[in-house]
Amino acid sequence: MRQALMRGLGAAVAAASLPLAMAQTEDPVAADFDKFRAIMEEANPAELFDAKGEQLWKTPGGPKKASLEKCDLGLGPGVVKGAYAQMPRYFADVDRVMDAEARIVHCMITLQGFKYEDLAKKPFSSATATPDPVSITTYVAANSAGMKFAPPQSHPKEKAAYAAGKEVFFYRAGAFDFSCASCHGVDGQRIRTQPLPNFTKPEQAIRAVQGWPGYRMTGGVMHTLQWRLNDCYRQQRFPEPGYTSEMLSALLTYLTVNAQGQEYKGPGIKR
Amino acid sequence: MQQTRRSVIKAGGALGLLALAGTALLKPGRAHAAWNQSAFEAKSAIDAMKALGMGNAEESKDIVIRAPDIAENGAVVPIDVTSNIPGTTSISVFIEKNPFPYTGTFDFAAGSVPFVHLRAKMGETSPVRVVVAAGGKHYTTAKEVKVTIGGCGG
Amino acid sequence: MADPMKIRATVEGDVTDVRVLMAHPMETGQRSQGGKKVPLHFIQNITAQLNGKTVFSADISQAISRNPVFAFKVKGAKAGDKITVIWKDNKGESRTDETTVRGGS
Amino acid sequence: MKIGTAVILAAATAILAACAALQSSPRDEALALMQRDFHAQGIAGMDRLKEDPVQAACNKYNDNPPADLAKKLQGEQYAGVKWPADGKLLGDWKSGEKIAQNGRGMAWSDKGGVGGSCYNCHQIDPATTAFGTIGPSLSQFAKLRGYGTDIQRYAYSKIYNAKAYSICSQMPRFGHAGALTEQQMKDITALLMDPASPVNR
Repeated sequence: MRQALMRGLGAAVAAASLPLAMAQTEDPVAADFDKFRAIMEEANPAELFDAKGEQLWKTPGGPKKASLEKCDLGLGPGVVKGAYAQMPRYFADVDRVMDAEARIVHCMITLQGFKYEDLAKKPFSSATATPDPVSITTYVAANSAGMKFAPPQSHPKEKAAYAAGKEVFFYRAGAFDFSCASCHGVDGQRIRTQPLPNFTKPEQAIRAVQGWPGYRMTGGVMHTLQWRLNDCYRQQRFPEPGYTSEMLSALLTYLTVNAQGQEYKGPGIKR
Repeated sequence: MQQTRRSVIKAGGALGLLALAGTALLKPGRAHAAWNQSAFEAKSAIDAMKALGMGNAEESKDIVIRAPDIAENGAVVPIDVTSNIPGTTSISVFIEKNPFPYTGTFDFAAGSVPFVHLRAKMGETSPVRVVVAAGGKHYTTAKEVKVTIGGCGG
Repeated sequence: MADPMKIRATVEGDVTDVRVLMAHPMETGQRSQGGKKVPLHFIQNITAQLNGKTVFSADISQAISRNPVFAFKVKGAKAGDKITVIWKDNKGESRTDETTVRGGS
Repeated sequence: MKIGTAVILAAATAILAACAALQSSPRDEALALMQRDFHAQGIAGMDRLKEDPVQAACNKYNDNPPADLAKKLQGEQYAGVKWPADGKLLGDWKSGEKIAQNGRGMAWSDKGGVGGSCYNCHQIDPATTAFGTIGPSLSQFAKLRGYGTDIQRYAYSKIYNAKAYSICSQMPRFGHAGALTEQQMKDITALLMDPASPVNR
């Protein structure tokens, strides 16, 4: 029964290339997943990391014993509200485009005296430890909940980042000849049981950035988009991308600009 | 302290239960006795229910379990339980196929709403059994939750 | 020391909806890390009080998910009342946090 | 995808016109960023970023290279298929099912090739319900196409190198890339071709 439905769904999607949202309501299993995920988001453990991140933002720390309250996330020093939804953006002080976590790490280095090498050594959450930039990014992201994604595209470097990010997205290489588009460039496909949104289409591109940072049920850990892209490249059979690198900021610029104008719901729950 | 406590738990038996009973006395207003080690260590739901004195629970349609038919991820399965049985004092949850099925008992003050939302780990597809205590009697129902591997292996 | 809980208590009419998030690893004793079994470490008892009087309590096992979430309903609370939640784990650690009941939207 | 790239090319041309030769193309910029910002990890070396002739053609022409180029490259890819020395193409379908289900291999977290990831994209044994839809369903594979040696050779060589048949196929080249051993490819071929395999029942 379920199989027949799924096969029917596959055929329908292939034939008409329906938008994913519509395809999902036709799949009772996916609809059930969505329903219970919504229930779980009403009390999301991500809030614990948001609270921790707020404390880390406001409390003096690092070798320089400074807080991050002078950190400029693009809307002026210390302005957190709405900043996440308006990144990646160009920052004149570093003359490059930065995504939220890249900027937070930059502030931890310049304001608090941390070393990039130390922060990049183990940048992702494990069962036993959540790196500070992850909690801080969750806090910053939570302060854009309910706002529309509006990453600026006025500076030439912001436009260049979008264009380069698009090239990166479609670049096929590696042991399996994959690009990001191999999984995320076509409508209505699944990898195993997971629906694959088409990030090249505005109405689906939101799914690249929605729900991140996310509390991942697997392992019960908090992850940001930096982790998500890192793990994509692992599964793409590529070498490893540098943590908070300009290349990832460019890719995030491409993905976020594609989702422009759509509402960010704040930190989410992921599988 | 930690080491002592853990070895007490490992040792189990009368001494362990005594020690646990001791800590329970420190908690004001607990509706029932100490953390029931023999129930929590039981390998089957029925043994756990017996250890809790719920072995003779009768089937009831007045208990509502809301849980997914298929869990997206067995590590976090959301379960809502509502009891419509008057005078409900506690709700107990058993995940029958887990290595230790007894998952917990939730006690309610007199006159409160007998509802609880929890999230549990499920190792495999299993009935989720609920036992409600009301007016000195026990009532039960169950709902099956499927747990699949899913996802890509990469 | 354990991180603070997040507690939300919202009153609508006579019923207060309480949601609690707890930061705890809830180790089952079955997981391995670096070739070694991580020892059993989980919350065993939860108590919730309304203005100091116990209204909800629970005994739980290691089968409750990591970073536990519970929701329950309390009767007779008004906006401004105090909800306190206490957890204790099998290593003897505990944590107490409180919040103020807020009016519904 | 094609229209998007046309736009990008147009934009790139416009930028070039505006800024003379000072501005590099988005592709050059992307390549420079990737070269600088990726690093080798485990078995995944920086050599993986370098396009081979097939990847280069697919990247350059957005997965739709001119017919003569596609034909030439496909011929080269087919010529590179290494056939089993013993002439046997069918292994054990039961082992093939396990390999097909295993989605690991060739990532920096792996030690080398492991599984075939087949179910990530294809329906195969109808009893295995967790399957992807990126590739076509392969259930009834031989029942529909026949059990003869020609179809066996097609199945084996398609697994070995999908680009021998469709130059910009999204399917990895498992034999060519060293992701599966000869025996593993025989076992998967058996999963598709063996009359006793659940695929053909």
